[in-house]
This record gives sequence, C-alpha cells and structure tokens, in this order.
Amino acid sequence: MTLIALPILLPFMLIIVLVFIRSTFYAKIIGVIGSALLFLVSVYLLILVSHNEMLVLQVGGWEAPYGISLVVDYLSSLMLLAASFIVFAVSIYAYRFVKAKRGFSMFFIFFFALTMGVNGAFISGDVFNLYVWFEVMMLSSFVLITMGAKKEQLEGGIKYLTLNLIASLLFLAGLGLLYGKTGTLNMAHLAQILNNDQQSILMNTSAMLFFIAFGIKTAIFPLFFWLPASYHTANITVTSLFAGILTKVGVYTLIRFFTLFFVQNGYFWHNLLLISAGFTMVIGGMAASIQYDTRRILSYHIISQIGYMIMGLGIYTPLAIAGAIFFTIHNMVAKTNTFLIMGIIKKIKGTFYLKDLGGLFKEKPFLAILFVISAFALAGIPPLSGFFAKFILIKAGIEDKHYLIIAVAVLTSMLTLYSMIKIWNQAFLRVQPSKTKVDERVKVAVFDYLPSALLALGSLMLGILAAQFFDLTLLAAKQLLDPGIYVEAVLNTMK
Amino acid sequence: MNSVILQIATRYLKVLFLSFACIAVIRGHNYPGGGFIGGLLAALYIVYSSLAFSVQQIRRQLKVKPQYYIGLGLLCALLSFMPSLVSGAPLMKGIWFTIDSSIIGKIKLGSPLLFDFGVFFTVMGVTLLFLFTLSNHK
Amino acid sequence: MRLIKKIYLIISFVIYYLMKLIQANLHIAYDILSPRIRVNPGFVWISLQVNTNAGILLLSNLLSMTPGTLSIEVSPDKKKLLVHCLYIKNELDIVADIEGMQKRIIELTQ
Amino acid sequence: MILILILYLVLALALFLIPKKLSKGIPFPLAFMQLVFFVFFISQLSLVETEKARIISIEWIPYLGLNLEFTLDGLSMIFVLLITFIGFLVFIYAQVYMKSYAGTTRFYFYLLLFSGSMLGLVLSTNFIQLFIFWELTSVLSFLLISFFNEKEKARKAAFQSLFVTGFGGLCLFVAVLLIGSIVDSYMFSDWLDKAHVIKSDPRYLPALIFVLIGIFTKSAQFPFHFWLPWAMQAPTPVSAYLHSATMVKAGVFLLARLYPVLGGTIEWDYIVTFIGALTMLVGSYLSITQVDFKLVLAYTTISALGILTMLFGIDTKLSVKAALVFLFVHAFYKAALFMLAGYISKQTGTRLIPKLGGLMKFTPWGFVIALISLLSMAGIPPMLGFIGKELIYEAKFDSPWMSSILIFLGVTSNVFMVAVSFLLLSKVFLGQSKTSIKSHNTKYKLLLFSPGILAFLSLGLGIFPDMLTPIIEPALNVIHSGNFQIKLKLWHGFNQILLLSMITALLGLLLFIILNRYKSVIKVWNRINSQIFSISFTNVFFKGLDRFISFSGKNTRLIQHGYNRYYIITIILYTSLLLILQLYLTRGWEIGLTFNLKPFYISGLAVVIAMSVFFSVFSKNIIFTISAMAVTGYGISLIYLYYSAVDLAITQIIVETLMVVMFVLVLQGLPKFASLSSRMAKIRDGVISLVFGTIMTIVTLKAITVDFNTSISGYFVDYSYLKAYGKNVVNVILVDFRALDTLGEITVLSIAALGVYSLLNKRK
Amino acid sequence: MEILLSALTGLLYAGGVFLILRRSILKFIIGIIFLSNATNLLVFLSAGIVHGKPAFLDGVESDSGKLADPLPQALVLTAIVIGFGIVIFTLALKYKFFITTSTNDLDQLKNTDV
Amino acid sequence: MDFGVLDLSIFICFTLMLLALLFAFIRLVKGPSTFDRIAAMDLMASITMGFVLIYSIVISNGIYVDIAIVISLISFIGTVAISTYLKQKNTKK
Amino acid sequence: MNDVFIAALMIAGALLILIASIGLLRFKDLYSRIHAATKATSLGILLLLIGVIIYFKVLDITLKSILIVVFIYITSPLAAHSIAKSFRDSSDETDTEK
Ligand code: NA
Ligand code: NA
Repeated sequence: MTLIALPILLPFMLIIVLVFIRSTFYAKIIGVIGSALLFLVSVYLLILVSHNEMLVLQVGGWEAPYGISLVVDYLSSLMLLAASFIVFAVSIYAYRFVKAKRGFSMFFIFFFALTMGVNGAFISGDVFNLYVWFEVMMLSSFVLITMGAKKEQLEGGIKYLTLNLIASLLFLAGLGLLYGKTGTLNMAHLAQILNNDQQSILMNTSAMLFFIAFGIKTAIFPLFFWLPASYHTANITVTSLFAGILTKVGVYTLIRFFTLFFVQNGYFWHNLLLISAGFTMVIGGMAASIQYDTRRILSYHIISQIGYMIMGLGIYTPLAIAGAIFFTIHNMVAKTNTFLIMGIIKKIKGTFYLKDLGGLFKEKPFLAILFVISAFALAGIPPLSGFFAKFILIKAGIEDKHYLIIAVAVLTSMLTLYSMIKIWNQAFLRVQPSKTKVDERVKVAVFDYLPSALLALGSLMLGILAAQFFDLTLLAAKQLLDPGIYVEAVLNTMK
Repeated sequence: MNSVILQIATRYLKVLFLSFACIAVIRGHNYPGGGFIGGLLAALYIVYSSLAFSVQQIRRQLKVKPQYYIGLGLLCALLSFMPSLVSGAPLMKGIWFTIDSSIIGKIKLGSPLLFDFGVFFTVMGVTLLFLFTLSNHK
Repeated sequence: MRLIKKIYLIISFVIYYLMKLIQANLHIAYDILSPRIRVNPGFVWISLQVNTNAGILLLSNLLSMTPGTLSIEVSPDKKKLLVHCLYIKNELDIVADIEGMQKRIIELTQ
Repeated sequence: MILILILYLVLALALFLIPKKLSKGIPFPLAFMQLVFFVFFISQLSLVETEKARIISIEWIPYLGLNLEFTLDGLSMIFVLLITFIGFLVFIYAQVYMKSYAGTTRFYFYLLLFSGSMLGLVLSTNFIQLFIFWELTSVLSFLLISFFNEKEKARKAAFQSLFVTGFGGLCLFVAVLLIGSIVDSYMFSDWLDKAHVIKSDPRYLPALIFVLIGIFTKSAQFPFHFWLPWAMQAPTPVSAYLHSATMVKAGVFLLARLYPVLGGTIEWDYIVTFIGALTMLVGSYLSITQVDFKLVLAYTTISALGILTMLFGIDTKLSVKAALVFLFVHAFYKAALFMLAGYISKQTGTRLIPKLGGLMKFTPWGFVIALISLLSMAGIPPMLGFIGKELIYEAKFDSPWMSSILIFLGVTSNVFMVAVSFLLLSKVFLGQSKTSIKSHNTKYKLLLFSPGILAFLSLGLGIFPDMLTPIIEPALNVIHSGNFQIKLKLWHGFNQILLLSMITALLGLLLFIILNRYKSVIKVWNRINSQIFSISFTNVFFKGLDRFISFSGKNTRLIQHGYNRYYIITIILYTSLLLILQLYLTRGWEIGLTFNLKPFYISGLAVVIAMSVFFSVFSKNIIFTISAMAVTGYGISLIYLYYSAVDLAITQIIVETLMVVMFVLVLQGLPKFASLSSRMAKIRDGVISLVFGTIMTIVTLKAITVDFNTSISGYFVDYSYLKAYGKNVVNVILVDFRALDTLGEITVLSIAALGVYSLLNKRK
Repeated sequence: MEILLSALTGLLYAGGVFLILRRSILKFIIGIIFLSNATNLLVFLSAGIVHGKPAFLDGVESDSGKLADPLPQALVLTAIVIGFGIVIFTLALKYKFFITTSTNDLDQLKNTDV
Repeated sequence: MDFGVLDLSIFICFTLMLLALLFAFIRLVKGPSTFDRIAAMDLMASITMGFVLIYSIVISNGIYVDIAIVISLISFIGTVAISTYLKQKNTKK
Repeated sequence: MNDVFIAALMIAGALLILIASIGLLRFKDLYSRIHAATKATSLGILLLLIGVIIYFKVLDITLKSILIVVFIYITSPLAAHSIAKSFRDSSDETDTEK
C-alpha cells in the first residue's frame, strides 16, 4: 500500500532531482516524464480503488488515529486522476514555454511542489496534514503566480497571497478548535467522535472557520476577490494549471469535511452553502459578461462554476454530490483547456483582448474545434460533459425541491453561454481587426496543440463515457454519504 | 558592520554555534532540540558572520550553494524512508539498529535521525538562501 | 608544568576579574540608584599590546563587561582600541587599569 | 433507426476526410442518402399503421432515468418523412447554391449533423434524450446562421437565435426535470400512463409554462419570434430547411408529442391558443411591409407557426388534423418559396422586392413554381393550401370556446396572407423588370429542381389529398390516442367554411389592390408600423443585454474594486458576522469562568505583550515596530514555556530573531513608514479589528474551557520511548509519529526559499 | 488566567487585523506575523494548558496523565516554521513590488481588477 | 519543597523581573533614538533568560536551562543586525 | 540553609537585572544606558546561574550553566559593542526621529 503515498513522494523525488539539475532541457524532460508517471500512478490507484473500495496507508506504521493516515477513496482517486491529467497536459505545454523564457528554469520545481501539495490534500486523512499540504500548495502557487515578476504579476500576486494567507490562518484556527474539542486529528476518528456528538459551540465555530477558510480557497461569494485580481496576471501556463486545480482542492475539502464529520446541524450548513452557491454563480457570471480580456472572462467563470459545485454539496443528496463531483472534474478539464487555448491564441496573435482578436476560425480551424469542444462543454451543451454535469445537479435540485437555486443555476448558465459565444464570435468568427499587429514569424507547432487536444479529448470522453463516469461519481457520493465506510476502513485496517 | 571585534568573534562563535547545532540535532530525540532548532542555529551563525563581514564575502567563502543544502536535506529526508521500504514495513516506519561498541557504549541509530538531519540541512539551506537573496539586491 | 602555570594564571585571572566585576557593578548600581546620577562619560584611545585575535577579543569583551568601560572600536590595523568610559575623571587611571588587564591577558594567551 | 443516426454522425465526420478536389461533389450522394432514408421510412409506414409504434430502447444511465428510446410512431413518422424528404431536396439545391462559397465541407457537415439531430429529436421518446437533440439543433442552427461568419450581422443573428432558443431549451429542460420528478421517469410511455397524476400535481403549471417557453422560443412564437427574421442571415438552403420546414417545427412537434400528457387543461388551452393566435396575426401583419423577399417569407413562417400552435391549443380532433395537414402545406410552399428566393437572388444579385420585377419573362418555370406555391400560401384552390385553410377554419368553428374571436383573427391573418402572396407575385414576377438578370446563368437552372418538386406536390396533393391520409391518420391516433379514420377532400361542398374562404380571398385581393394601387398606403402603413413597433424586439433584446451588462459592470466594479484592504475588510466582516451568528445560535457567550490572574508573573508578562502589541500597531518608527514585534514574540515564547512547550519556545525565539534579521535586510531598500490612512479609516479599521478580536477572544476562551475526554496524545507519551526510542515526545512526533507533516513542512520552506530566490535573484 | 490569555490572543488578532488593513507594506507583514502568532496561540491554548510538565520522558516508564499534551506543541512548531517561510516570502514579494513600482502604498495596487 | 524561603524568594524574584521588564519596556517605548530601543530590546532578551532560569527552579526541571542557552547564543544577533542596518542607513545619507 | 543561599543568589541576580533596567531608564545618554544595561544584567544572570547550579546539583546542568556564562560573556559585549559603534559611527547625524 506504499503506492498510496506515491502521488506525494513522486513529486517530492522530482523536486529533489530538479534542485540538483541545472540544465533547463533536462528539467523539462524530467517534468514531462514525471507528470506522465504521476498520471499512470493515479490511473492505477483508481483501478485499485474500484477493486478495493478504499485504500488506506498508515504512514510510519502508526495505528490509525495516532499516526497520519493516507486514504484514497473514490472521490480522492477521481480528483487525483483529474488533477494529474491536467498536470500532465500542462507539463507538455510548459515544455515549450520553459524553453521560451530562461528565467523560468526553476518552474518545474514549483510545478511539482504544487502537484505534491494538491495530491497530498486529496489523499490526506488527517486534518493537520491537510493543512500542511495546503500550505505546500499555497506557497508554490504564490511563487508560480509571481513568476516573471512583472508589475501586474506582483500586484496580482500580493492580493492572491494576502487573501489566501488569511484563509490558511483561519484554517489553522479552525483546526486548533477542532483538536481542542475532540483531541484528535484523524478525519475518520473525527467522524466517529463528532457524528455521535450533539452539536456544540466549538464544533460549529470550528466548522465555520473551515467554511470560511475553504470558502476563500474555493473562491465563493463574498470571499473570491483574490481570484479575478490575480489569475489573469500570471503566465498563462500557470493560470491554466491554477484554473484547473486550485479552487477545486477547496471544493474537495468542503465536500470532504461537510460529508465526513461536519454533518450535524445540516439544515444550517446546507442552506449557508446554497446561499453562497447562488451568489457565487450569479456574481461570477455577471462579472464575466462584462470582460473583454479572455483570461478574465474565464477567471470569473471559474467562480461562477464553483457555485454549481457548492450547490451540489448544499443540496446534499447522493445524486447532488455525484453531480458536484462530476461537475468539478468536468470543469477542471474543460476550464484548463480554455485557458491553454487562450495561451495558444496569445502566441499566435500576441494578445488576450477580444477587441484585438479575430479570424482564428479561418486561420486555425483545428484550434477552433478544440475551443468549441471545451467552451460548449463549459456552457453545458449536450452531449458534452458539461451537460451531464448540469443535468445531474439540476435533477438533484428539482427532486429535492430546491427550486430557487435551480432557477439561479439555470439563468446563470445563460450567462456562461453568453460569454462563450462572445469569445467564439469575436476571436474566431469575425475578421481580424486591421489595427492588430500580428507577428507573422510566430509559428505554432503541432506540439503546442498536443496538450489542448489531450484535454479536449478528455472532455469528449467525459461526455461519451458519461454513463461510466457517472457510475464512478455516484459510487463516490454514496461512499461520502456513509461516513461509516470511511471510519471503518481507516480505523480498522491495522487490526 | 565592519567591526574588527565582531569579525574576530566569528571564529570563536563558529565553534560554539556549529557544535551546539549538531548537539541539538543529535540529542533532539531525547532532549530539547531537533532538526529545526539545529538548522536554524547553524544558519544563524552564518547570518551573524555576514553581518560582521558582508553577505557577499560570506557567500563567496561558502563553497556549497544554499540550494544544494536544500537538495541535500530533502534527499536525506527521502533516504530516511528507504529502510522502511526495503524492509517491507509501512512507509516511513522508523527502522532502528543499535551500535554496540565497547568504546562509546550502546547507541541507538534510526532512520528518524536521518530524517532529522534532512530537516537540519533543509532549514539551514533555506535560511541561507533567504539571507543571500534578501541582501543581494543593492 | 606549563599547564599548571596556565591553570594558575586562569584562576588568578578569573578571581581578579570577578573582584573587579563585583566592585564595578556595585559602583554602577550605587550610581543608578542614587538620586542624582553623577556620570562623566568620555572616550579614551588605548594602544593595544595584545596582538592575537583571541587576546583582542578577550580584552575588548572583558572591558565591555566591566562597568565603566565599553569598547567601541578596534582600529583596522589592530593597534588601538577605543574605549568609552563612564567616569573619566582621571584618564590616566583608567589607562593604567586597562594596561594591567592587558598584561594579564598577554600572560594568559601566550 | 439508430444505425441511421449513427450513419449521419459518421458520414458527417467522414466529410473531412474527403480530399479538397472532390469536396464540391459532396451533396449529391448525401441527397441520395436522404432519399434512401425517406424511402425506407415510407416503407415502414404500413408497420406504423399496424403495430402503432416501433420502439428501440438502449440502457444508458438508468440511475438518472436516461435510457435511450427511439420510437417510430405515427407522429414521428410525419416529421421523419418531412426531414428526410426536404433534406433530400435541400441537399440537391445546396449542391448548386453553395458551389461558389468557401468552406462548403463544413457547411455540409453542419447540415448533415442537423438532419441527424432533427431525426433524433423526433424519434426520441425519452425526454432528456429529446432535449439533447433539441439543443443540438439549436447549436447547429447557430453554426449555420453564422456560416458567413465574417458578416457582423450574421454573427449577431446567430448569437441571438442561440441565446433565445438556448434559453427556451433550458426552460424545457427544467420542465422535463420537473415532470420527471413527478413521475420519476423521463419516458414518454410513463408520462402518458401518469398524465392525470401530472396534471393534478402542483408542479404541473410551472412545468407547463416552462415547456411552453421552450416550445415558443424554438417555434418563434410571440414574443420570442424576433430571432427568426434575423436568422435569414443564414445561407438560403438553411433558411429553407431549418427555419421553415424542420427545426422551427420542432416546437410544434413537441406540442403534439406532449399534448396527450399535458394538454386538455384550461391552462394549456388558453395559453397555447392565445399565443398561437397572436403570433399568427403578428407574423402575417408584419410580413406585408417587408421589402426583403426572405424576410417576407420569414414573417409568414412565423404566422404559419402561430397557426400550428393555435391549432394545438384549440384542442379538438379537428384542430389537430388541421395542424397535421397544414404542416405539410406549409413545408411544401414555404421551402419552395425560400429556394426560389435563393434562386432569384443568385440570378439578380438582390433579394429586395422593390428592386425586382418582371421576372416572369426570365424564368417562366420560376414563375410557375412561385404561382403554385403562393396560391397554396394564399389558400386558393386547388392547392393543398386551400385544404389546409379549410380544415383550419373548420377547426376554428369547431372550437369549444372563443370560436368567433378565433375566426375573426384567422380571417384577418389570412387576408394578410393572401395580400402578401399576391404582392409577391405581382411585384417580383409581373410588371416592369427593374434589374436585368446580370448573366442569365444556366448553371443555376438546377436550383429550380427542388422547388419545382415541392410546387408539384402542393398542387398534386391538393388535387389528391387523400394520399396524405395514411401519413396523417396514425399521427392523429398517436396524439388523440384512439383509432380514427379521416378523409381529406378538396371539395367539401358549399358551407359556411367555403363562404369564409371566399370572403378571405376577396378581402385579401382587395387589400392587395389597395396596396398595389396606392403606394402611399403602404408608406403610411410603414410609418404606423414604425410608430407602433418602434420597439423592435431585436433591439429590445440587445438593449436589454447591454443594460444587463452595464449593470453587471457597475456591480462588478463595486465588488471587485481593486483595493486589497477592502477585500480584507469584507472577508473579516463576513467571518465576524458568521461567527457571531454561530455564537448566537449556540449561546456561545456563556462562559463559566472566573477571572483570576494567577500566576501573577504570567499575567504581568501578558500585560507587557499586550502593550508591545499596542505600540507595535501604533508606532510610526520601523525599528520600534520591529522591536516591539520581537518583544511580543519573546513574550509568547515565554507563555509557551510556562505551559510546558520547551521546543516550541526555542523555535519561537529563534524564528523571531531570524525574522528580525530578515526584516532588517529588506529594510535597507524600503522607505520609512508612511502614514497613509486617514483618521476615519483608522477608526473604522480599529472598530473592525476590535470586533474580530473580541470574537476570537470568546472563541479561544471556549476552546480553553472545553475539555475533551481523551486525546490521542496519550498514545504518544506512552509509546514515544517504547516504540520510537525517544524521550522528547514533541521531537518524536515531528520526526516519527507525524513525519509526513514535517516532510511537507520542509517542502514549504524549500519552496519559500527557492521562490524568494527566483523572485529576487538578479541574474535573469 | 484563561481569560487573560484569551484576551491576549484576541488582542493579537485585533492588532494583526488592524495592521493588515494598513496601506504600508511593512505594517502589513507585521500584521501577518501577529495574526500567525495569534493563531498559533489559539491552537496551543485550545488543547488545554498544563504548566510545568513538559513532555520529556525520563525513561521507560510513562505517566501520560501528568504531562502536557505534546501534540499541539508539535503542530504549532510546524505552523511556526511554515509561517516563517511564508512571512519571508511575503516580505520578498512586497520588497520586489516596492523596487519594481517604487511605492510603499498598497492602495496603488488596484490596476489588475476590473 | 514546602512553602518556605524559596517560595518567597521566587515571588520576590519574579516581581523584580517584572519590574525590570516594565522599565525596559518604557525605554523601548520612549526611545528617543532607535539605538535606545535596541538597547532596551537587548535587555529584554536578557530578562527573558532570567525568567527562564528562575522558572526552571520553580518547577525544578533542568530542561529549561537549554532554552537559556539558546537565548544567550542568539539574542544578540538581532541586536547586531539592527545596529548594522542603522549604521548602513546613516552612513548612506 | 541551602535554600536561603539559593534564594539570596536569585534575589541578588534579579535585583541586579532590575537595577540594570533602572539604569537604562534613568541614564541620560545612550552610552551610559548601554553600560548599565549590559553589565549589571550579565552579572545578574551569572548569579542566577550559580543559583541554578547549586539548586540542581547535576553535572549536566552545571556544564550547561557554565556554557551559558561563556556564551553571555562572548555575545553580550558584542551586542553592546555593536550598538555603541553603530551609534558612534552615525552620531554625526544621529537618528532622531519623532
Ligand atoms: Na480544549
Ligand atoms: Na546583553
């Protein structure tokens, strides 16, 4: 079962190797190969999970509530798989990008540190350990977002850092209270203790602190400010990676915490989640509709779509949670791809601004297809993956009679459609505005399309294999809604 | 600072700091100390010397780049997992063995000690890198 | 034989220094606590006879730790030491005092 | 059936494999294929009559109720035949029409996919599946409208149509899910079984409204009709195929499909009839003043769609029968007219009616086709249109309610139709020729083939209407579940309906003559129109969108203003608010503790720390602030020390010292503290921070006083020496029990250091 | 004592919040340090406080009941070290920002939004 | 150790130390020059050490002496650092 | 007897530290303040350490205490020296803000 730790240890090893390597060329090769390995590992883990239900590793051989447990269940392995898929695609993209700029020689170190943090967060079964992985993730994201050190990057970076820092402090405070209340850090043990506990102030306060901390990380309303302030300033490779992964770790933790041990007082929490979800969707969608920088449009859409995921959690039925997971993973893949495509467009046209873009449909039809797949998937157009995600969520909402939030969700999806069409019409369909100077020398190699094509394929597969994928998410949701399984698996494996 | 007195003192403080740092790491398992404290102490010595002389001077004197200390530290930490992997125990399980020599007596050595040394080197390297880069700008 | 002498020197130095320390501390304590502070500070340059690094450090530190004197600076050629004195009524006294300490240190470090 | 659908997809994709040279010849084989399918479906007609329906089900995602089900019954048969047959004609037409444009492969790809989706739509009896196809048709319509993507108008039109139909689609989707939540299935058969349950559920009305919004947007019903005239930006084959014969009828199809489930209630009857009648009137009224040939057709299409809708609202067997017949009537004449319009604009280079005239000489065949089709549109015998109109009047007479109003509206609308038909005929084909056909191009001759066939059908089926009965009867039986025999006749004898028809024709002719004779009338009319309808719906749509966007913009600037401090304030206030709520809900202010200061030295220490915090906060001197910070840190380390945390205290001290050093290193490059905030800002921030501080005080106090029963720490103390061979439990935890944390921690540190390095390292 | 310590924690929070709301770069960072100290203290205190019984074992025998809880100590230690790394990075970032833009005023940072 | 001389003396010691801390703190606040503040900070580090030593006797646990070692070893570095900074800052002018 | 001795040492030590801080507060110029703060404190700590040594009577702690003395006598004057030197070097334009 040491294999469970590989998603953490593999990036760690890669970091060590990269620290000693000075050649950018070898660093890139290691980066791509390492990411590929990571992807294979997570595929294997998913296979293992589908055979064993849940994989548990007690690190250091210390019994469950005492040591740190690493747990891979369906949710974890799905998230791992999606994340490592994105990491793989982005690493290929970065392969080109690292060559272009020499200052980025350390890029892959931070890249893998981020991966390590993300993976750690997905598989950790211990609250404090999760905090540590969050910090790993956060710090490497700080570094990545400010790479290049342009003025606006620093500016965005500072906002990003400030608000995320507050989040991690609140996280730590919540964790302290949780330990103060229960005397344990192991999630399974927490579930065992708290699920039998009548609601107490400390637990609720701690849950609230976690809610806000993860809320900031997840970028829900009104805590999302850091995201639109910073995402578009970073290098597009970094933004793509962040767009795909970072906020979704927050979603993951919210799902994990509020299904595993903060299950008391459900009425309050679910309503709070639903209210947040509604505002998040609408505000994100509205804000996206006014933007003309493609990266900003997409950034605000991240927020808007976070709302859907949170909505799934707030509705809190197996179907809704399966929907939230489905939506999350679909969104990770599609969103990353739209950003990568914007990166390619930037390479071709030298700008991200819709006002200066045009003519891409004619010039780069293949790129147009890739964009259509991802954008229409995001807009929820059937039979692409986004449709199923929305279908499941809305079905769950209607069945559980959450009409208001469903109305909001439906109307918001019109906003998504609006923005996607806006990009499509302006960047692809219309004629290139004459005032834009396009550098004719820039050649886009097939290699540049590769990661995007990979992700588009992933998006398509999620749509085509929606049935199979939905089964997995449903299994994950059922597992989540029965914390007993988790508790049993973690606390009894040593006996 | 460019003070002769401070500069002279570095030589003697070096012995004190480094030996105390090592003691802190080795004794850390049983007494106050450990990799962090040791690493920070070791780094503080270099901080002090670069105050007494100048950062650039110390940077030149230091043969090994701080990045490599970091790498070494992380490597040590990684290597400390190897015994557990090789012996088939759960990952990161501490593997201990006893050196029984007539001269020193019984000494218990284990992979956690190696891990602690990893922490030591990392912390040292990190602090040095902080020091060098934060004062690099002028 | 030399070792014994060295130990003797060290012990006698320590006693000498402790005496001075206590004496000086009492002096300054009295000064601090007395209603009106009577200090008369000033700088004195001392020529260094010790030439080892250890000696210079020892001298300057011990001077600093003895109330009334505070070593400020050693000239770059390590020939002179600037001392700040709290009671500079009689400069020669102080210089002589420090000379005495220097001699003991030279004995000690050689 | 599924094979056919898959074939569409595969062929569509395969189009891209065809080499460029051959790509011009694509449409003929495709047209032939459509014809084959048409024949295939025709051959199934007898089966439909005997077996009622042929169903194919495939399990897909059963948990979601999403199983594929394709049903070929009477209703779907009608549409299937229309789609394949008109598809066949459109492809032939497009072969010539699209020759001169670039990107035709893409065009046929879309068109073929559209045919497939449309077939899928009408064959679906799982409503989620139906919705998927429904949306696909919207998307493909979008792609086809924006085919001439470099025209801004085309992009705008495409966007508008997708936005409107997309909105409708979502409403439909919600409706489907709502009904699905009532009967726990998305299968048509289940819905049919539980129709009474659905109708008596409180969710029925919202579901109905949403369904109807979906239908109305797709079928361009008032007030969603405005996208359709704009959609004329599409290439003409698309207008003929999607926007007259098939896609816009998807709404009608759904109306028919859902009629047995949702229909028959007062809500249904009133809404559908009213909207249909209104649309009928508006469409025909607006068509008269149009000058663009295609736009005239578009508005008359809207009117026809209104008629169809209205007929389903009238809710009698007769009305449904009329609707089914009219479906064909309209498909034939309208598609023919569209194709003809395309032909004319190809030949003359314009579609503007005032610029046209006297075309009869140039294209006698075109004239014949136009004559037949327009007569059919005007409802003049012996065209199929006449039968349709007769049936419609009959249905209106038969209407259980409002029949007189309906008849009045119907006559008015038809008068307009007749007038428009004659206007078109006279202005385009008769009179002086204004533009000579630039180069009477024989290569466009083939464009007349498809409309010719359609015109022939309009005429032929008008004379032998009974040929339609085997198609219409099963459909009627599906909609009005039962077993009806119908007869279609051209001649019904003299009755009030015929009288009405004659009145209509005469009034129409009169209107035509007035309009033709007195040019000023039409001008006045136009002026009146522009006064009344000055709010064009499209303008409203885009203005509304702009308004919304500027509202969003203000909103966004309000939220995402750029001032980091206010972000922090928002977050802190939100946190405080939620925590206060939480404390309030759980009565968190009750603390059973008495205040004491033992031991006094820790109290004294705490006071000193508090003071240093205070001074650090308010000092204007950097060094003072830093020293005070260091003092705070040292003080806290003493608190750790007092409460038995030795390693922690040491670490705190060292880190605090290092922090000071690092600060100082950076300080050399930084300016002095500037007092930047105003007094008011300071007071405000002071209040905020005190509120937050107070809350955290209460929380901490709660945390200290609540004791857990057992902590996992006991284990560490017990086994630290026995199993991990260390006496310093904290250190053992760090390097053994929880070594993974430490691993993450040194990673954080390394990343921080390397990050600082990559940020500040000069060599770049 | 508990009340005083809680109040101290609260004060540290208040001071930290006040400082991070300032526009000056350095004050902001000191604010972060205060907040981080406050949080560490909160974690440390919430586990319950025992004075004068550090978790060092004399030998084989153990008396877990008497010793202070070592776990929160380890946690806070980790948090301190992590906080250190983050604060230094923040410092470097703000410093870099200053040398790039030569302003100390965080309110100048409002160009990347909207 | 029953309540006796030592207890009383410890009470006195802590009182004295607290007073010392307070005075040093006043100097820290008053300044007037930055150098005075550093001197005060330096003294406060020593007072901290004194606290630790007295406390080690209070609970008779020798482990606390280790902390005193660390303080004695490192507390001066902060002082040196700030002095260095001030010197450089002032000579730069 | 032993207790009394220890008590005396400790009170003396604490008293010296207090005196140092009073000196820091009362003296008029920086040099004098440094004088007061450095010396008396160090002696005070020395006395406290002697008290600790006598109290514990363990070799381990005795060694540690001696180590502390050595450290203090090396580092404390260095700190004092660096403040004074820095002050002197920059006294032509003394840092007097406020
Ligand atoms: Na507690
Ligand atoms: Na000192």
